[in-house]
Amino acid sequence: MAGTLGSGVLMRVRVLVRPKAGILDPQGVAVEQALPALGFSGVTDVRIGRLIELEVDDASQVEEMCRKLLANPLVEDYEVQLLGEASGTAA
Amino acid sequence: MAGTLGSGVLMRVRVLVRPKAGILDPQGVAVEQALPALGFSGVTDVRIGRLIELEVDDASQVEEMCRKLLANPLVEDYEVQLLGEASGTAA
Amino acid sequence: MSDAALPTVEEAVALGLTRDEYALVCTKLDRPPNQVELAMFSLLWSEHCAYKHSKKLLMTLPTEGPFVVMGPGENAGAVDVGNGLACAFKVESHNHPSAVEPFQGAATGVGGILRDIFAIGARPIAVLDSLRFGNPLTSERSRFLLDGAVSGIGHYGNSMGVPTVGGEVYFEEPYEQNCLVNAMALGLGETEKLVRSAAAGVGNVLVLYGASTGRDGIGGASVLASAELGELSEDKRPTVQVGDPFEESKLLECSLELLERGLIVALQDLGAAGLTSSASEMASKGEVGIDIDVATVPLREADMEPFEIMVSESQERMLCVVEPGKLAEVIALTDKWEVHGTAIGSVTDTGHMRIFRGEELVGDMSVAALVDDCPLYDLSPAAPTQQLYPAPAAVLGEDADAQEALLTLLASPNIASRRPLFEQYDSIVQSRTVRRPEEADAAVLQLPGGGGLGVSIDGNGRKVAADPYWGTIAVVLECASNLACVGAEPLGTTNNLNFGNPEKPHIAWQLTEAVRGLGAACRALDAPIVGGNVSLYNEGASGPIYPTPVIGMVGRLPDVERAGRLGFAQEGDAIALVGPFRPALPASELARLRGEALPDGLPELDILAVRSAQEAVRDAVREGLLSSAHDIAEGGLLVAVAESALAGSIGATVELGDADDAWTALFGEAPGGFVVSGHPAAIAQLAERVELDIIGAVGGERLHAQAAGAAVDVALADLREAHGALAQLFA
Amino acid sequence: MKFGVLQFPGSCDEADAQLAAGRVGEAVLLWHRDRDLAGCDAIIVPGGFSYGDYLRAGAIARFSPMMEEVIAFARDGGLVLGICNGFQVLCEAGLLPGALLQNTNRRFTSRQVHLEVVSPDTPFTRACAPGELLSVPAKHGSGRYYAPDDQLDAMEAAGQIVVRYAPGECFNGSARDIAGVCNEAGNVFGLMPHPEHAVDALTGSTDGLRIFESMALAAGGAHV
Ligand SMILES: Nc1ncnc2c1ncn2[C@@H]1O[C@H](COP(=O)(O)OP(=O)(O)O)[C@@H](O)[C@H]1O
Ligand SMILES: [Mg+2]
Repeated sequence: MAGTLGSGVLMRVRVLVRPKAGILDPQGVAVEQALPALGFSGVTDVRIGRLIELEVDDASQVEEMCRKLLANPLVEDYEVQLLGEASGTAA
Repeated sequence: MAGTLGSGVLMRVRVLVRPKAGILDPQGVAVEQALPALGFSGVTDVRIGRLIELEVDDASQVEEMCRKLLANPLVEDYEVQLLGEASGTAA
Repeated sequence: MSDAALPTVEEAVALGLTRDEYALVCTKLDRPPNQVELAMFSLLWSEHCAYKHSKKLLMTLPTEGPFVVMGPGENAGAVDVGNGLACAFKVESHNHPSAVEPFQGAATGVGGILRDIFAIGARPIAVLDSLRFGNPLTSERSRFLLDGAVSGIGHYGNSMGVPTVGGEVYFEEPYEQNCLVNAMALGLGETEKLVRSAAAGVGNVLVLYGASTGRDGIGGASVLASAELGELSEDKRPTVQVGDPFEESKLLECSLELLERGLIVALQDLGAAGLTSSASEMASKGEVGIDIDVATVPLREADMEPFEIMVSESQERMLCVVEPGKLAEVIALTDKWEVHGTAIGSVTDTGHMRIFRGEELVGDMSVAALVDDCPLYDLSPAAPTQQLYPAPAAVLGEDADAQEALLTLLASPNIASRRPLFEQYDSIVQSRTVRRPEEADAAVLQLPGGGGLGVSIDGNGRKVAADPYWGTIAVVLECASNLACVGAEPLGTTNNLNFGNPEKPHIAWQLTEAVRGLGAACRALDAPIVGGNVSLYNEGASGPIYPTPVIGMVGRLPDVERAGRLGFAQEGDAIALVGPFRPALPASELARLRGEALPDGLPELDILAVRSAQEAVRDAVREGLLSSAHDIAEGGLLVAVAESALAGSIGATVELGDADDAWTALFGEAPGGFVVSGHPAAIAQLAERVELDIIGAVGGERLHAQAAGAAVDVALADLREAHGALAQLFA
Repeated sequence: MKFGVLQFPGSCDEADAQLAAGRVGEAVLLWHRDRDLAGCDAIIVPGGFSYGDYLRAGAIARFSPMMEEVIAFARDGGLVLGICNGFQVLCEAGLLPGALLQNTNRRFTSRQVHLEVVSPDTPFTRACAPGELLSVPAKHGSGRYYAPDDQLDAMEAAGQIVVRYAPGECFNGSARDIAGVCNEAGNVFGLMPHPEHAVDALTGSTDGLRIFESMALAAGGAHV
């Protein structure tokens, strides 16, 4: 369990959630097919996922958060990026 | 119009789209509220947006694509990240 | 053909064939199958495609009647609804995919049943859903599955512009590990123009259109639906299929326009077992051969093997047969709808399915062997010697009084208002919906040219578990009673048989008895079976699900202006209990709340007496005699009265005289009972035709009830609060 | 009076809009890839899920060739009504101020609501009395109307808030309970609820007809 106490320093974290390779991405397909009509050519391989940004006092929890809540491991992959200390500090 | 011909080299591009500050993000709120019950504490300021990744033969088009299509400037901010050359090349 | 090493018998077993079946495949081919052939045989000979364990039973069902336009065997059944129109309808399950990923599983379930409807040339006009989960109050997983399945159904149906007009949901422990997600769809088409799926015309071209083909669901639906969930190791679980309702809505419009313009000879959707089953079945029905070149199939992932292309279950694809002279026009139309068609093969006179990769022949099998020669098995039914299902946990104390029982029943997840679910569904798009959810016992849709359809979907696993024969009859009767309450007369029936592993004798017994009951009830009601689906192997580690035949029925009513409502409407109306209603508490919702074990058997009943009560109610509704009509189902008479009061926002007083057992009278359940209200003179008129007791009057803002000492007196507002209990699950 | 109802891939309620408008005039479907407004006196951008609502509701449809014609038509003062997804398309196209965000309840919600007519003077509401309540269904997942506060103030002052949800009935979290707005010139109107699904007592109510009757009055060709 993610029970460790925070360090008192808030970290800014970004999670990128993408449809897994091989899983259909209807949104990506629709956007890719729409682009030429808008005058944008030469765009391929459009994939649309979710961007999650948050502040956390214990960044070691984030992996588990992704597995349990932020991403659906059956259809999505995720990537965690630590963006450094947030401007504020934890209470 | 984005009519310039591509360089023949495909660039991998990532676009991050976020709800603007001050605009309610119900998904972010829901995630933030769900976390404590799952045993995660000390998480604040959760914001959920869209992640768009694509390959393009002319990366100078991407800003315009964002303004016109990928983000709605009234309610969303966007950020473009050039990730370097894609593995394949354009036809 | 390639001389790559042939698969072994072990590989065949891993794909789900028995050793004997593998040997039979070798005999049919006169040689061992290669990888492509084995993949195709293993799918077409799976339980899901071949109905190995159920076909013999299904053949006993009544399938003919004056209204039947298309019976079982096509993508959907259809009945004549007058004015040259037919209503196509069918129910299907997506249980196992939904247990893995509820949102996508349920969404693609709706997508699949909609394709079955437009595959015969009917425009989908409505969806209904039938759901079963474990106890949502104690199981977080059940809440997760419920939430995902409901949003998935809404996502797909809403995006397609097909209204979800009805459904049912129940929560019982035996579904904890194996939820049920069944979806039913209805469509409307000109009777003369409905198409069949038989490929015809040697030299004609096979065109595949819609989504590109990926690795999703390889071995999916058929593997999933042919084994118990617990048996599947992680790596055997196929890739989750993601539904794309946008693609499907283009597919729908394109398919209907292709048919409207007379451009195609045959049409078939791609469902379980993908190209393999759709092409083989088209060939089988047309008694022709088919050649397919997998190199022409548009792929989502490069480097797919021929066998993967043949068995992929990528959603939102259709296959049609086109005369060569019309090919260009067909391709142009698929381009208009952005569902890009590709010629992938042709109809031949070989009687064989031949699979090519470019010039190379990679599979060659007789169509008859693939489609017709799978062995059918006899079941070995044996009634269980002891109760299969543990008693539920008690939530209502022994000392509870009638009022507490009523409020607990109304708040029970099995009875509480389904509003938090159906508010996630668009129930009105297409401008046909005359009765929305909670307005009447059946949904009512108006038809062009007058008249309308009533439609209902029902199941009651607990009753079927108590008595598979009489329990199934009760479900069919409930469906027909629902139709009667809106004034509709049954035209035809569809069904989905959700059961455990039929290779186990007690499950075989449940299945056999249930099908016997289904046949008996449909015969007695003249509501023939026009289609359906079978979902077996629904078991979790702690045992089988309740045996759950889900019944969908479509009926016709002459005048939608007079479609019945369930809510009390008029202060001073008399309330009557109508029909040969012999309530009993065993297996009731009250018994469940009290933690009672299932009984061994249900009382027998007179199906024809119930039928004539239904006819009397139906005729009274059609004549406009009644202000409200509601059949008595879960929770018994008093719950039915409370529901009518809530639906009409008006109170009632009922007095049950000196009933022998007040609790049985108030809360007992049985088929054949109705609570109706109307002007006292109208009720008197109805009494000349059917067994009827006047039990009270409509009025006020409270519900008063009295029966042999038990008394209830509660404000509508308190009833409403109890009835709103499901909202907390969707907070 | 001739109405043109746009049809995009993924539109759902175009047939309903055509039926509804057909009760007060002639109504034809206009295919998104064409550019011919077919001599229509008013345009309806219907509900549904154009392009699957993928990316953002209305974001892709707004670029179709027919929408370019509609934008020009609107700039010339032509009457344009956007319903639900059509409202989203009109906002994305810049014909109406603001944006529609995900409902605060995060769910697609389908419910009969009462709309209060705030501005009875527009070409879309002139058949209504001030403050009149219309019973109309709403059904959407992204119907939370948003515009910056100062803009909302200006819109209120200019009478651009055309309909609001009746007190307590706004389930989507819209700013100031706004259900529908018009542009400054008053010839473009978008709303989330569905007047085209309230034109027949048999299937609900007839209150939505007022919107179509108003348009017919405004166009001067009422056949009512
Ligand atoms: N329980 C049942 N009762 C009657 N007909 C059934 C039943 N189960 C399946 N069928 C019929 O068997 C045929 C094959 O069903 P299915 O494999 O589900 O078709 P599809 O692949 O088109 O979904 C259909 O015509 C269906 O109506
Ligand atoms: Mg089919």
